[in-house]
Amino acid sequence: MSILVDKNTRLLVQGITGSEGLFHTTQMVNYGTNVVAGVTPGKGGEWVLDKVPVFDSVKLAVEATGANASIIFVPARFAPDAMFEAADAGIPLVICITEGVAVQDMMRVRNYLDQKNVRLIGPNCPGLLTPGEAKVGIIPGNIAIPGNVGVVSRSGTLTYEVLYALKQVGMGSSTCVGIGGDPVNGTNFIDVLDMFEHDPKTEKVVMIGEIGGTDEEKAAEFISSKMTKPVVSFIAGQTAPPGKRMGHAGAIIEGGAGTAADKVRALESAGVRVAKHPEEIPSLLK
Amino acid sequence: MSILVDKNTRLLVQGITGSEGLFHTTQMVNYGTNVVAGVTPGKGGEWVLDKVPVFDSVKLAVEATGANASIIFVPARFAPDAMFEAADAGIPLVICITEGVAVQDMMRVRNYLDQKNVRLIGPNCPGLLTPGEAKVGIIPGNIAIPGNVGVVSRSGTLTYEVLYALKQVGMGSSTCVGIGGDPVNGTNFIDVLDMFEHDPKTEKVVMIGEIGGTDEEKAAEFISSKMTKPVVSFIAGQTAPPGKRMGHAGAIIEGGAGTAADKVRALESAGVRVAKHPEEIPSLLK
Amino acid sequence: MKLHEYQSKQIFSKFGIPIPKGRVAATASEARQIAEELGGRVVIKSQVLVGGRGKAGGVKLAKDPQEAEQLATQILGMEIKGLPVRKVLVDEAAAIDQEIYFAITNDRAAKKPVIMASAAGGVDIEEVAATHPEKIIKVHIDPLLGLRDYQARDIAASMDLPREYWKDFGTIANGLWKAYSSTDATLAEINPLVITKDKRLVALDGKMMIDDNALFRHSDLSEMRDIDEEAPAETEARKYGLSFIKLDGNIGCMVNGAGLAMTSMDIVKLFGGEPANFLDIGGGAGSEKVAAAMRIILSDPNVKAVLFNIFGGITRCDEVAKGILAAMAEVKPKVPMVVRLVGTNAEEGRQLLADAKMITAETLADAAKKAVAAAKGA
Amino acid sequence: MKLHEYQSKQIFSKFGIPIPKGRVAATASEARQIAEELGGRVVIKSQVLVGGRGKAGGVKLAKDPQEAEQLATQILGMEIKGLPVRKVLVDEAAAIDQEIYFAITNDRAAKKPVIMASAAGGVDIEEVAATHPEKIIKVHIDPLLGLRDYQARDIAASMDLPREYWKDFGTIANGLWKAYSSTDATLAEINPLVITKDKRLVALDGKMMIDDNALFRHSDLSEMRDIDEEAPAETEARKYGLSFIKLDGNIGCMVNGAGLAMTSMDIVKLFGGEPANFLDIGGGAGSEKVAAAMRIILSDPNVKAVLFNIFGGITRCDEVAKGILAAMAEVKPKVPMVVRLVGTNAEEGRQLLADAKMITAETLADAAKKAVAAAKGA
Repeated sequence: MSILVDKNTRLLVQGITGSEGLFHTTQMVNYGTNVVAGVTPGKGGEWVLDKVPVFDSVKLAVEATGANASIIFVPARFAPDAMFEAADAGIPLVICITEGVAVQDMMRVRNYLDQKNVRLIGPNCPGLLTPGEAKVGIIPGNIAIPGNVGVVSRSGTLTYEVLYALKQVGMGSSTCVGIGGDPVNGTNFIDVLDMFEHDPKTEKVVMIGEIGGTDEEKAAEFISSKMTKPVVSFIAGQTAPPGKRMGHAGAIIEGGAGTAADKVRALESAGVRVAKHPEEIPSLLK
Repeated sequence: MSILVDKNTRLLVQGITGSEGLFHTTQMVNYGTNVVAGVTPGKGGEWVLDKVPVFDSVKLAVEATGANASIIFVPARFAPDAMFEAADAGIPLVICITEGVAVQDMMRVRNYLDQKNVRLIGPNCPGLLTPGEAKVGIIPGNIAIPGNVGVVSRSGTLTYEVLYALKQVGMGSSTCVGIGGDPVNGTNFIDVLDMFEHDPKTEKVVMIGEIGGTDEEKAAEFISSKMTKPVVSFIAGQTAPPGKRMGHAGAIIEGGAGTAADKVRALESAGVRVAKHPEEIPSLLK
Repeated sequence: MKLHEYQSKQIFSKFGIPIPKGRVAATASEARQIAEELGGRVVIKSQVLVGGRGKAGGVKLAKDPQEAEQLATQILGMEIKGLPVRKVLVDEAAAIDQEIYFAITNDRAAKKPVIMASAAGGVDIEEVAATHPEKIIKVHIDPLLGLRDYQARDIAASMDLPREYWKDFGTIANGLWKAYSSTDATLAEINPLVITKDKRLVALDGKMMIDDNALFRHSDLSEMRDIDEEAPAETEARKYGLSFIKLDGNIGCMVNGAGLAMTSMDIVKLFGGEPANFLDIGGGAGSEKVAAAMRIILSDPNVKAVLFNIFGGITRCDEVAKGILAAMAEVKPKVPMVVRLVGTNAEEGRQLLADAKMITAETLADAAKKAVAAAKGA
Repeated sequence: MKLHEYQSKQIFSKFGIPIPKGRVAATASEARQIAEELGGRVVIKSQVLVGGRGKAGGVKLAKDPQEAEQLATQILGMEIKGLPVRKVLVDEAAAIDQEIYFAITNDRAAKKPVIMASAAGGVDIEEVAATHPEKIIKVHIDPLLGLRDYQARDIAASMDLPREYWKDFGTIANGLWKAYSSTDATLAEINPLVITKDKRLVALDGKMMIDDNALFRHSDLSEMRDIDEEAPAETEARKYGLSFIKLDGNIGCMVNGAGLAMTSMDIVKLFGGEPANFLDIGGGAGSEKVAAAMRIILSDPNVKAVLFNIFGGITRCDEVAKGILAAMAEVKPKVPMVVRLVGTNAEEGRQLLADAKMITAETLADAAKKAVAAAKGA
């Protein structure tokens, strides 16, 4: 068992012939992920790695291969269209790795995908890893082993640190979900915490947050009211300078929340143990 | 019993202080319709007919009066906004009388209202009449009496002819629904036929169509496959000249359908008796 | 409102769709001058708001400016389906490899804009649609989201358009969507969109229709209306917001509501008469509008009788009666009039008309019969 | 990207929002000339991309052109929060009756644009938000539908704006929505929107921020960037797509991923060091980008040690190693370097760096400790 992706996931790669797409498709295939198709407009009919057929459109790829999840590696200015295309082709799970998608585009994408009940992970995220079953993203496969720890994170490489630290002490994870750090994204902490709470394979949860926004605060509320499984957390940016503010409006809309100290306080009040640095997490899980 | 509106309908009038809004509000109130509120931006706090409070916005009107249906009399260029406003305020039934709403506006309105599960009647329609209970629109109240005939029509004044002809021979109607003749509207024949099929008060149905579009053809299919109650019809425009065509695209999109003869043929094949002129309808219902 | 080919193509060009070089001319010497500027072969295309002008000889190829002048003289002297040709478009001629059909219009059943495209474009597209509907690709556009780039690619792929043209086709699709949506068009059609022998995509012909109900926000487009192409009565009718179509019969009809207006025509015909027009005064017409409607009807010398059929709802019968009286005082009609008033304020209306010596009727059938009889008796 | 007040107001004006008459000046004599053209009293406003300029004395009222010149001289000589004032906006002075706050920004929690408005506008709006949140009206906008007219009216009504201003407020709201949506803004703020004593609504001050990720479709806005307002290192970083913020410490940090970059700073501090910068090379950085990052770090004379912490995912450690080597060959750094490479192609990366005499580390904590020690030893 696992959440979101497993051995039965039939994965499509949008942007499969680009340099990133091709590199990570190779990694995913080598990991054992069931990559059934790729899409690059204008390259339909080609093959990747001698085994993955390339199509001109998501619709054609889905018709031919029954793909039921799609991962997006296309450049930022084309990524919104790729997400719309996947949603319109009926794909229920879309993972967008692409970094730098414009925020007004993302608001349109998110509102449209919600209407279609499409689950979006990302953008600007490392994707998903269910160790031993499926790697759907860019998390290096060799840094994690199967286990009972569910990992959810807003940060990319910081997630790798945590998985790596867990592996060093022989701890494995059920599924690792990188939700991405963009202001408007597809899936938030609460969505994933809820999945972990209902996943029989997951016994403990690690949540990796960072400064900005109020997702961690909301997660703390959710943990204290809805979760029975223990949660350990780390919040990045404790020493970050206040940085460039979004004028008055940013302060008003978030009501002064969003600092690392606020988040740590909220999480600790919810019974979450918060690590001082990522490598401290394994000991807090014991 | 009846469909869509009855004595319990709490009606809001958008554009209540305009000349049409005021005239027909008076008619509706005199008929006994439960008009609970009106909206005219900038006139909140006034009263109409010494009994209907006017609000600046639909939201305020709904909060204050619990209105659960809205009728729109505002000019065409403001009507789309009025429909969005009613939908966003949570009103589940919106009747738009206004004629001349731009069709691209209506496509946006219809797609948005569908997302919100709002039932829209019209635009460019005479509205609803449940004789003896509620007049929600501009159908003259004195031309129809309560009875067991459900009437649905794309045409305004032609509907009056039919109700009037029924009344002349002592026949009454359960509810009369004017769905309007615009190319893109809120409710079509099939929606209303389905409601009549399930309405215990309705025993027979009159459907009044006209040339253009393919709604009558689709209704014929629905009648033959789903309806048990007898349907009588009239199609206006049997002698109309082909008129001004919408280029090639219009012909292609509708595949040559839409003439009166096509519609009559489809309906007669579905077991519908089609009248030669509206005043012939009562005899076909007997 | 229909736009001319040259107007449609100007709009296309504004949104990045490639069109042939060319200009419109009102005289043969202007046409010659344009041909000189363009150099090479040119096409002389009559600008009239009806279809089938090619088959009627309204489109000709000229090999040089001199021939351009000759052909322009000839075409500017033509009538096509009753409409005199007042302008010609002089376009550089294209060497054509393939003709594509490409349009955006409203799909009333789907409540969405729809793209239609076919690799088998050109003048016979309607026949293609009838005999090989699978050759017409239809893709709906979400009206809240607009055309997506991937949709344009899907269309290009479905048409088997060679990949080298996909990028340009995407630009054209995006331009056509913008042309359609920003002008409140009901139709934006390129037929043909050609692949030239030198491997370019060019919109060789264009047709746009604009939603009259949306012209309030497009004053620039309203000015494009070519009133030379309308019967004067229709221009006058539009000025008053009346929906009017002239027909060949002798019974003038004034009705409120399009459905009832068509029905009134149907019944006139059912009882042996011939309607002289379709005229819908619309909902809530005031007396001024009614008076205008009556003047328009009576301006037709064929009219031997007039049928008024008003079933008041949003329209009030007393307002209609006032309009009839005002127009009668002005025009002093000599033909018999049959009037039927029912519904909102019908009683008040009838009282106003009591002294006007009009034939009254109770039912629709009765009114039609009386009008037919009156027209025959006159 | 932040825009200056004068740039923001130019955009507002383009979308129909009334702004005061005025122009920007780079010298005191220009300011005097503008004041002469405007006549009457003028406001001299420093154009710097930081808040609080009013409280810092960067906004002054001048009664005549002579005083305008004096005050402009004074303000153009100022520094506000470390930024030199290089331009002033000279605006006609307004007689103010009421100050309104009115902005559109992104609500990340709601995933929608949000309008915020308050009848208690002006410099103390943040205090109002903190102490009287009920005085701030928030209305979300459907991103697929855009701002609806009724929403603008609802806001006007909720603010108790007198009805005589509703129509103009609607125009301004619509203009602000267009300014926000057509520029890919993350913020479009009018504060204050004033009611003048002669009963007009005028946007007296404006602030816009543009989404850097959307600048690819706004070349006109990209040109508005004021690089005078940035540290040169930040300008250089942006050129290479690096996210860089200079800090006051002495340990240069180069990390991939914002979260890991912040964490690396956190750990450096946890073990007693002070980071010299935040630097995220982003995902999938190639060697050229890495070399640029290294040059930027080493251009800071405070830097006594450099910490490289790369956990390869989309970024490949061998590419990073190549970049480090390229930069080292060029810059020939004299400070110690601590490098930690883990993840995708880490082994290849380590091999490439084997001869480069760098301090290597296995864990994050280890790397931070070694960097802190190296900086102290240097």
